[in-house]
Amino acid sequence: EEFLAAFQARIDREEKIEPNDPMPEGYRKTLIRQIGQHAHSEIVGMLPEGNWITRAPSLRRKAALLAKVQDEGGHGLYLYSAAETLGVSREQMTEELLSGKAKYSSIFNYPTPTWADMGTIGWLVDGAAIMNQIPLCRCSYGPYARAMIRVCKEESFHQRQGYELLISLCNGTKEQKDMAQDSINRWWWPSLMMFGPHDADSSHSEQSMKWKIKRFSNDELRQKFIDATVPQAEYLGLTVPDPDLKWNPEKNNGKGGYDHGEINWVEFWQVVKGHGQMNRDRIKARKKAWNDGEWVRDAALAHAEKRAARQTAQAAE
Amino acid sequence: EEFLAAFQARIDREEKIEPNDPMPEGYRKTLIRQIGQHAHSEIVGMLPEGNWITRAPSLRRKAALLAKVQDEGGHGLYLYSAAETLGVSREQMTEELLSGKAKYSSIFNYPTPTWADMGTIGWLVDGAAIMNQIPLCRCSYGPYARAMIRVCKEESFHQRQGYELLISLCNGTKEQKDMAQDSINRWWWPSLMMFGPHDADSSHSEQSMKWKIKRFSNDELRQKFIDATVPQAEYLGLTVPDPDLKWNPEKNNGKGGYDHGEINWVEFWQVVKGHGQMNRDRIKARKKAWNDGEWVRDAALAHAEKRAARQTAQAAE
Amino acid sequence: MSVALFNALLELGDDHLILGHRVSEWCGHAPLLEEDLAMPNMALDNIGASRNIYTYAGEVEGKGRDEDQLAYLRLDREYKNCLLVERPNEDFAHTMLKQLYFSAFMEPYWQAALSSSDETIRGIAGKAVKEMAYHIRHAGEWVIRLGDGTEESAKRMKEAVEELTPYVEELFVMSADAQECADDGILPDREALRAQWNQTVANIFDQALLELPEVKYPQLGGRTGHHGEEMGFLLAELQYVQRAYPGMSW
Amino acid sequence: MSVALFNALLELGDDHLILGHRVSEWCGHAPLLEEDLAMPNMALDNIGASRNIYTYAGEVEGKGRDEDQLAYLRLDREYKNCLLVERPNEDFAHTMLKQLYFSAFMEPYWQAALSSSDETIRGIAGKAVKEMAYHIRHAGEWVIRLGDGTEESAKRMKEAVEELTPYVEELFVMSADAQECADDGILPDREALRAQWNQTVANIFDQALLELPEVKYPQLGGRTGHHGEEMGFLLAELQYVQRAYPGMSW
Repeated sequence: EEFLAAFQARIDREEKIEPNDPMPEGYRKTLIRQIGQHAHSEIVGMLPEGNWITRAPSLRRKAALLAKVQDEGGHGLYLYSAAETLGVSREQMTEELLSGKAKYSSIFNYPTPTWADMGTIGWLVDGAAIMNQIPLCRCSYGPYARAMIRVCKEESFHQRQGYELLISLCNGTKEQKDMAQDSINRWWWPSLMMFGPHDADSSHSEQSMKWKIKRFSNDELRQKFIDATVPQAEYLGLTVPDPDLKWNPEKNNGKGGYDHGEINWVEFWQVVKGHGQMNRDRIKARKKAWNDGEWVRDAALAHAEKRAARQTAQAAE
Repeated sequence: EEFLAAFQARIDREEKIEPNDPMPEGYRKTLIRQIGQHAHSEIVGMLPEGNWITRAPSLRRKAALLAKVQDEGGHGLYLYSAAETLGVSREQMTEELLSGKAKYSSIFNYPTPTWADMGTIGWLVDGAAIMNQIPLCRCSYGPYARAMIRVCKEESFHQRQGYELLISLCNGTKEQKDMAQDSINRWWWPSLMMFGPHDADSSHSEQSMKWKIKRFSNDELRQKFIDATVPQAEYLGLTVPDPDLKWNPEKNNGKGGYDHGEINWVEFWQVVKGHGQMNRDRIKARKKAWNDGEWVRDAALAHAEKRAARQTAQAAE
Repeated sequence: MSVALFNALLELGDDHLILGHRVSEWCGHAPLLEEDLAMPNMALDNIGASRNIYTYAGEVEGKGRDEDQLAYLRLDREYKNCLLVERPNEDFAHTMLKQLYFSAFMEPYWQAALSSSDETIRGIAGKAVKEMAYHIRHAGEWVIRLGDGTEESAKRMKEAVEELTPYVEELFVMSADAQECADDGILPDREALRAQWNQTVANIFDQALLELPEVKYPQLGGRTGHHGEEMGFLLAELQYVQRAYPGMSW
Repeated sequence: MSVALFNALLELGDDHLILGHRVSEWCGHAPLLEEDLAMPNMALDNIGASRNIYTYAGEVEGKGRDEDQLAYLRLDREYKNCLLVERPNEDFAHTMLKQLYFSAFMEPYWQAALSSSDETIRGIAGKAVKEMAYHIRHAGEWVIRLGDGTEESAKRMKEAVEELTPYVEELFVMSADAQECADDGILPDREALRAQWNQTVANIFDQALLELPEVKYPQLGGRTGHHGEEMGFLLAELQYVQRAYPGMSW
């Protein structure tokens, strides 16, 4: 208990915890779970956007989309590395993803049927992610905090790019504007769900707040997101699909904010539990990539061993 | 030798040879090879047209194409059955196709890049096939002759359908007519090659003629095809891609016929030897279907055995 | 009224077209030659039915759209087929199960439609009901063979059941349009066909040594145009020639 | 003149676009995460080069066509890419070998193009030559690893070599248009790059324990628009949005 108190004191002094520092097992486990989930989300998150790479309607957009999906892979890589500093291997985390033991963000279990979704994902999904992630740049665990700084920088670029894509659609023909509106209709509520259950129903929050892994509650972040996003929708000339949405000047300590309608928590839990439209397809795609790639990874390993053996043999001569 | 003379006498009397009749080993082998090749051609021939089923530009054409490809499978089935009467199994013939030991018609090693090819294959390729096959309806081997009667009837339906498809294109826009012309440019010479090498260079012909497996020479059939087809091209308003083609009133014993330019035999042999544009893809597609289907065939067999065992057991009770 | 019938016909037409498209993808690639004949047959039945349905839908709509304009010239979100029929073929077990699930629904559907108040519907149903009975038999036999075949085939059949069963519920869902047509006696009540579907499938599953899982979270969305990601690729193929050469006849 | 240059630029642009398209198909499905970063990189380089080439081709043509009109709005028979680049991905061995074969040609090509008489070409070449050197390194390392890896990987590499080598010859073929541009010192002579290609590949194959087969019957046709059957499906995807929503900007 003395150790725990000392650890908490370090956290309270806003000192960063580093890989070789002693840490409570719960802290380590929470971080492994959270960073792993986060990494998996980046990896699975390549799929819904990857879906449109071969069909992007202009070469400029195609290149931007490729670069974006590549960035997501890159985020996955930093995050797996950050998790590895806590003593878990990438392979182990991958197995947990594929077996369904580890989760990833439910937002990626929605399909991307139209090109407009490439804009909406950038704007709303990356926007919500940033809202969640900016506080993580000050997370108490050093490697995670540093990874997040890099991730957040790239994500805001993606968000602007997505918004810009929607501007093009909204300045285009009626079909294009309709496509954008339809896309927002489909993604608005799932984006709000990205902040997780209401604070009252959130299981991991309290301890995480204390350890400064988390710094704001789900509902606080969700409110911030709504307040930031609704005016952007207005600028696009699009409607947010919430009939109960209205400006409330009392909110946010009198600075004003939006009241919003009730979230469909039945849908939320259905998707979290693996029964969203794309859950099975996503895991199947990842499993296929992993299984089909096994011979490649084996060959790379075998080659490295052969090469090392040859070098040893040469050195011995 | 007495047997051979008696057999030849039967042939000369135009008697049909039936499965249980005694026959020279060479006759049996020639027929197995030829019927097998013919069956394989039907099976591989499903691929170039199958290529357009999911992309057919109207539902009517899609249905017609499906039915046509299905008919080809049906022809394959009768022909394998005819070959089986000679003591070879379908499985054995299939293995020979997949190993490259057995041949199939080289025409199917050309790709079908455009929709017009669905018309041209019907008109030229099926047209050439019919020209080759009509005499086979009188082939000395009964089961083959009977299979060919059915095949020829369906093939002439396909030929008319293909020609009708081209009429639609030629009555359509300039793009459509260009598409038809381009298609004929690609298929004309390969169709002429379907009749095989010049008589002087043809290896199996003489004995086959004597046995009344074959009744006309390659060059005779090719000439008939050209004479029948050129006026059809003219009716479409399309050009046959042969600058040397010209009417020769002396030909065909003074009935007139077309002189044609020299066939590119280098290309012919390249494709026959397995180096045409699609040879590898065709065999790969067939191998994949065969290998991927193994578990299905195994299961069907296993189920049939279980069922038979249960019936025996019940009967014994 | 005619708007409801038009929409309900699109639900039906799209189901048949898209399922027909999927099974036609096997053409030339079947596991045995007999199936290279049987699967195009099923595709032809499905696509043939869709043609009759679209033609009638075009008449009902009254804007001069023909079967091809309805089949080819809509956008992803405008197709109303249920999700079941658009699922990728995967393996032969999936394909046959999908055909069984669909035909076990459509056979009693068309049977009920034989007493529709609408003559055209009765005509379409008369032809389709026999075809669907054949599909049940053919696909059902395969489900039994594979379910009670080898260890491998039983495993694949079980996977197919697990994967496709959540999509069945959508067959029974009554859209407002379908409801309006049912109320008017033009089209059957989908809800009412549950018992028959269960009966057909239970009978086959019994012989196939398969169990029908309980589905807590059915997969819905196709009727409102919320398709999966495979659908866009299917449409890119289906529509390509019509899109690349607009306004021509073929 | 400008017609020849336009056509020769399309040959180049189409090679890069279609190869970039193929490698981009891996995105999110790579055998290891590092390759989920590396393959989009190669796709970006290839597609980036195609953009510069098409833009210049449009200027040369002088009919106001931009990169997208050239990339998206032609028909199958109008694409001039060599057959090598359109071949399907098959497995990772095929994909890496295809990248190696192409970059082992393009690196010396762009190197030679650095002394083109045409300033725009020199500019494109300056950027591309470095990218192609990286592709040779990256793909080459994989060819070595797989060729001298496990029994399985060696078998797959050998199959890839057997299957793709017949398509190499077309890289060296000079169309009349390419010849005209070479005669004018605008674009390099493709024929002249054979020795360098052989050198690069031989060096890698040596370490990969692979042998380059002799090709008696090279596969040609892409430059004259005689593509394989996979190309139509690739184009149906590539062009779908542009075709379904004609004349819009994105």
